[in-house]
Amino acid sequence: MNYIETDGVKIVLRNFGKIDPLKVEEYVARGGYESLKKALTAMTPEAVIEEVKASGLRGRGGAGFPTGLKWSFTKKDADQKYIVCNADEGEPGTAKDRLIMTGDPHGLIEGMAIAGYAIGATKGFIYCRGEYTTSINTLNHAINQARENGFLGENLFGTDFTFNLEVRSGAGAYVCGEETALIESIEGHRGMPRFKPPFPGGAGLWGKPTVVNNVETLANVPVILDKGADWYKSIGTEKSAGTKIFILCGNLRNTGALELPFGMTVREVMETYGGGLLTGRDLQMVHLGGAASGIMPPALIDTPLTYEDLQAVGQGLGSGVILAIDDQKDFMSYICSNTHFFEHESCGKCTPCREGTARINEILHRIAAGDGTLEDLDNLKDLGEMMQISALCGLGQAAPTPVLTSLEHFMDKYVEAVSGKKNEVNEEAVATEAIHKSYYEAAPIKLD
Amino acid sequence: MAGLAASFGSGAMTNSISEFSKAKCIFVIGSNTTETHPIISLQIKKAVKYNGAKLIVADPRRIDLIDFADVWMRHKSGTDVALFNGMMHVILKEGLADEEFIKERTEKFDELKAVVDKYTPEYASEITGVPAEDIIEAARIYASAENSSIAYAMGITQHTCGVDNVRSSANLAMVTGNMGKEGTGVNPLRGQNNVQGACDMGALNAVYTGYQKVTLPAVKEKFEKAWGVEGLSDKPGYTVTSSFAAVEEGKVKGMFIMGENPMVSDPNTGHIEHCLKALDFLVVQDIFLTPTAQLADVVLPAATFAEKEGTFTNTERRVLKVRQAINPIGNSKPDWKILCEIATCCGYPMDYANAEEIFEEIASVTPSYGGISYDRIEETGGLAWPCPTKDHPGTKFLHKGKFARGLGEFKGIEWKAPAENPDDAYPLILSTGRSLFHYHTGSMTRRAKALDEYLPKNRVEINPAKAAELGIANGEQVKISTRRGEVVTEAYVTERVPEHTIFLLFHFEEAAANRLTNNALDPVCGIPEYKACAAKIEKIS
Amino acid sequence: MGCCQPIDKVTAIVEQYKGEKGALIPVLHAVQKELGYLPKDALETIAAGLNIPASEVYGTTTFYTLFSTKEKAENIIRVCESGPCHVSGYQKVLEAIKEELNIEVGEATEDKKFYLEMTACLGVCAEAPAIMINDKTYVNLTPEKVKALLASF
Amino acid sequence: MINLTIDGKQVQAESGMTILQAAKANGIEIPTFCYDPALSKAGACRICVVEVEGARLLAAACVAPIYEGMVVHTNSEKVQKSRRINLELLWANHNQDCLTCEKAGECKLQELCYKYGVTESRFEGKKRNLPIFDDNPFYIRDYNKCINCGKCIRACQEIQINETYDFVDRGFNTHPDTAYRVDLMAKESPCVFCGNCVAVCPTGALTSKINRGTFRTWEVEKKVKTTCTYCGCGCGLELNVIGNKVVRVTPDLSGTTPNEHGALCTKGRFGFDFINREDRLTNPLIKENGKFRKASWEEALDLIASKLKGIADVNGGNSLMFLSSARTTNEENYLMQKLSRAVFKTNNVDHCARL
Repeated sequence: MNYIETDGVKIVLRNFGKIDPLKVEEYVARGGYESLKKALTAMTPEAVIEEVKASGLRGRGGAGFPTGLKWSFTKKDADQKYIVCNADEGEPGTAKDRLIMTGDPHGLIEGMAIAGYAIGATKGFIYCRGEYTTSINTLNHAINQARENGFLGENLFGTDFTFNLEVRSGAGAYVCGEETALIESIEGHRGMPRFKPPFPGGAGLWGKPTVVNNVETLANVPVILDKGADWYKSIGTEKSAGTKIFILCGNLRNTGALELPFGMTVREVMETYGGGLLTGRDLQMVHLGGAASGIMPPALIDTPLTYEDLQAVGQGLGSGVILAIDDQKDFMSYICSNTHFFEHESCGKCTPCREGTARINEILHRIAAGDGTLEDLDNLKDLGEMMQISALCGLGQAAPTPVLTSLEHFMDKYVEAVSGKKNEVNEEAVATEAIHKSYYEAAPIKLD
Repeated sequence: MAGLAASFGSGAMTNSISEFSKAKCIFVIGSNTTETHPIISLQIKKAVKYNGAKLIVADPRRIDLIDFADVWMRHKSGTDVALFNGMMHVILKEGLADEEFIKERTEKFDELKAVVDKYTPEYASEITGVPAEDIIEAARIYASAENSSIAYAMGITQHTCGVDNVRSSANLAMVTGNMGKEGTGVNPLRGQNNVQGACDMGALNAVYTGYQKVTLPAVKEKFEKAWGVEGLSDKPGYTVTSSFAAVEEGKVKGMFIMGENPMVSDPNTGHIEHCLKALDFLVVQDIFLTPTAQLADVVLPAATFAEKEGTFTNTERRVLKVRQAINPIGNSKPDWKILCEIATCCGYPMDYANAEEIFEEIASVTPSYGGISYDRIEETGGLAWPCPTKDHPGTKFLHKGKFARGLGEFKGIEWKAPAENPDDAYPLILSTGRSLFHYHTGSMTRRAKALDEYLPKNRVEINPAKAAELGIANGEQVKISTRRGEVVTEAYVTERVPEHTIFLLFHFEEAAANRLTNNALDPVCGIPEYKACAAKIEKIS
Repeated sequence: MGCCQPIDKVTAIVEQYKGEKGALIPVLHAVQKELGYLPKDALETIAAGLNIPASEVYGTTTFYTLFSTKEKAENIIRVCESGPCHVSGYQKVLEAIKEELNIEVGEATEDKKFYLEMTACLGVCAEAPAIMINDKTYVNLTPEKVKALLASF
Repeated sequence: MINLTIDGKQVQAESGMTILQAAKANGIEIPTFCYDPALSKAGACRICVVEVEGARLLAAACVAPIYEGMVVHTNSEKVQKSRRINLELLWANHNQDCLTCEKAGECKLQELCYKYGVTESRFEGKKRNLPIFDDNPFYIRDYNKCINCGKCIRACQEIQINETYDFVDRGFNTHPDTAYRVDLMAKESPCVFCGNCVAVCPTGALTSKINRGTFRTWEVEKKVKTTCTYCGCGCGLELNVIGNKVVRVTPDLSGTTPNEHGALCTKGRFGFDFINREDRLTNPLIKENGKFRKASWEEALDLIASKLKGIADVNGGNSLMFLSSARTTNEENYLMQKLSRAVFKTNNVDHCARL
């Protein structure tokens, strides 16, 4: 993955490229595991939670829930609790957790141990995408090193705190990025989300109180303890404290991942670090935040990249993807690739998502093929809005977002598509549809 | 049920069906529960799967319940007493007995101790073929659990030592104090839908309703008064099985059979046929022209349970309502109506307007049913006896605080070999039993389309090693013979049976297992030895 | 699975994980790594060994796209079709693979050397388009590059 | 007790209840598909969604707990719209052969489409296209009518505990099936054909095969609660009657029967077609010269009375044997022993308890 160097402050990528991730001593040499030591020897679990709360750290997986608050909601009395790291980085366009896991695995491990101490968990799991074989290998290597060096295991730093960590590999299911589906998957089941409540903090993995945090979230924690909540809060904006990894991709001159404080606008980031679009191209749209986030029209790209500013314009930060799409790309074809993704990744448990993602995809392919009607657009809106409020989990609730936001901002393109003549169909769209179709025909596997 | 009555003073299932799911240990012996009592097996499986209970199964066959078992003791057919004694030996030796219970609630413990003493796990293992360590583990699990329940069925009772087996199970429960509490007890799972009720109603040779002995003068007097007759007999009569011997001897000349099919259900069919044909007069009342009915002089058409009102008492002693759904088919009549008409024709008018009136009479002469009425059954869904008064809620489990007979009685029991053992001529043990898909003699289920399509014919289970030795392949026709007869059927080669045992279902009149079985009886209760007789099996070329 | 050897390997894997909580998915991974796919008798051995109902083992296996109950091929090609690869032209790369190997998506080459399927994001979006062959990810592909890549196998 | 408002009504409900339970306790019905009080909760079908004031999302009433001061609308415009779309989605992926479907009249999907006025779906398109599994004598599985409520799976896991099914595949292709997709009769299948899955299925996906095509559900005139005549469990069940015929068995869900959740075994559910069999005995028969002939009741009873009395008069009552039956009722067993004892003064009465 391309890494784009910036001048600003680095938190989760502070060690990226500066240490050999396979050498724990290099991490230690840069102050590694000092925060864990500080937490265990000089702070109560409550104080750790308070510090994280005060820092304003919010979940980096996409939902942006305040991390300290989540920790404080963990059920107090329980014989066993778990801290789980969500490393099922499946959001298309997202490649941030991979950077941390392969570039600075001990930063994550230390963050998890601190989180475990804060909530009273003695066991942690890192649930990593099955496709990320390098990350899994690196993490396992790092965990062994940490254990050998007394950063994991029993009586850490001479205290009575014990913490063990295990990596579990996913097996190809985007929905396992949803925390309860992830828990189901660790338990060895189909990754189908649970209804909430109970929330994992009350009854999670094997029914025990469990906190699930994203890789990037946890990687922030050692730095927060090291430099203090006030320092952390001073970075970014009031409601979006700290830094965020953004991934520039799509039709930009430069693509890659970079860590920036919250607050730059989409345009600034694309132009400063992405080098803008290729010569002669115009921006058609930005798919910001990942497949489950909104489609941003060029008119909104001066919005600052913060939770609050994006929310105000009906958009979301998601996982930090900035996918720029230029005017050479077929609009419907892109939307179709997105809806196809959700149909494929729906777990099938709840009706709105199982049936709804398939129907949205079907209607859009129909529109792309020139067979759509104006009623289809109304139906898409009805269905999408129903899914947003009625689906069981975040996947089904978010799946229609790109469609609904693009209907809002690009109605002209839809109208054009449904009123266009069939013989003027874009070749790219037809090709995409053919690929998707063959995919489905191959999908059901029947044993002889 | 004579065994339990002797030990506890009452011969029924001590606890209720729903309590199985509340037990922390269940010991199933001689019951293929998933097939013979499917709904009870759900409670057992639930206990194991969802409530953390331990399950011990003792069965020569690899029955489905073993999938749920913590310990499976594959004991040789007919060695149950030795198995029980072995477990009790371990319990006593390891100090796992409930001393206080033994002291407060039981008697004759020393007698038991004296016998059990020599049944070391090794000795018990020698007899039963179960590894000593399994006997030890089973004993520990059973004795250590918070509450342990024993369930058994015909696999325990259908032996010449059936009463010994039952009393041994009672010994085990009492030694560990697993009596008179929720989720404990000794629980005979009754095979037929109303076998408990038929016993409760005094359809037995020695007792009136509620097990009131015919030999007691006060009881005799009570019934004479209630029925308005004089000269009721105070001598026990024949049992089913002894009555056939009496027919042979010319002592019994007429027989009235209601809803029974001894030509298929009773051991040694050849002998039964001979006896039925020797009768001067045979009446059979049934819903179909069964093999037994075919031998009758007069056949009376009865209505099915769907065509009449009444009550059944299920295996947990609970009196349940049977309600009429349709009118009797053709000119058939409910059995009770036919019986009333026969009695009336014989000069003793019975003029009950409906089944409820009969039940009211039952309640009036039967203390344990005294508080039960149709109205109360409707209200509650069913009451378990004893329910002596109108305000009594019924009894979920028996012997709470005190046994029906006062103190529970231990009995030291030595193991005895089955009546007929394999020899050179008949080298295998033949065991018989039921399938989930058929019921008893099959007169109903063989006529249920789906059930008969699923299992249209009998088959004999034979172990793969034995089958290989005899050159028998799965699905091949084989002839099974015993000293009493032979049956041709299909071989089903399966690990379900141990090497020296073959297993045959008894539902099929065309391959009737009871042409083969032994009519040797338990000396106390007269139950035949269906579960073990010597047999041989040959391939038919 | 004509010979008894592979199933012994499955048994050994199951033994290694016995008693571990949530062992099913790690076991499925390990067995698939060993056998290349998850045949029925392997699943039966896993179900019996881990004491998990066969229906659950099978249901779980079919849920995850990385698990396969049928034999695919020596090398599995997964072409990313997510947004960034889409706008970076994965379609041309896919066409090149199909043309080179003469197979469609969901098919194996006749010599069972390659099997072609699609995948969601591989997490290398700044270097799209990307594909995975077995455990390795290849990025910044063009039709020419991918043809050369296939030739190297 | 918790105070809340449901559809404008101030109500009280027990703490720990779900919205569905609280509504039901107060006489408000909320439609469900995947909910069954006997089974663990799924929260999957989303047909029970309701509007909770202050919440961004609709809540699934079957799993959402109530809280003090909660304000719930079970039938608001938003809720109705969601349910209608939900039904349209299910309908679009349904084998729409209601005319000949066994379940017609008792189908939950049909009922709710009727109630919510869903006459067609705006989302017609591809459909699940699986073969119809007609692989056993007891029931037929047509997953093209399955709405993925998962109750069959849970019934087999939690009530029958044979664990025959689970969901297989993912997303749009998800449906219940056996391990390895084997037939129910295959040796790998733990199915024992209890039909507890059929009993909980809300649609025509799982239907009984016996009596298929012979009656419509609405023709059932009455359902008579009674006690099963197979084995000693004493399960409660309902005999469904048309005319003078028992056409099928449905579970007794009154909760007071010995069989928890109305569970039945294969015999109790599929074993009663013997009742109306052609070869039932319908008249008394008297044997003459080795052959039976039809007789009137009077003739048969007179013959029996005279023969029994004759034998007793000559040889004493003890020369008669009365075999009662563990399959008949208590009342009948009582009369049988009374007949032998009171009329013929013999204790020669017994039944097959030992067999």
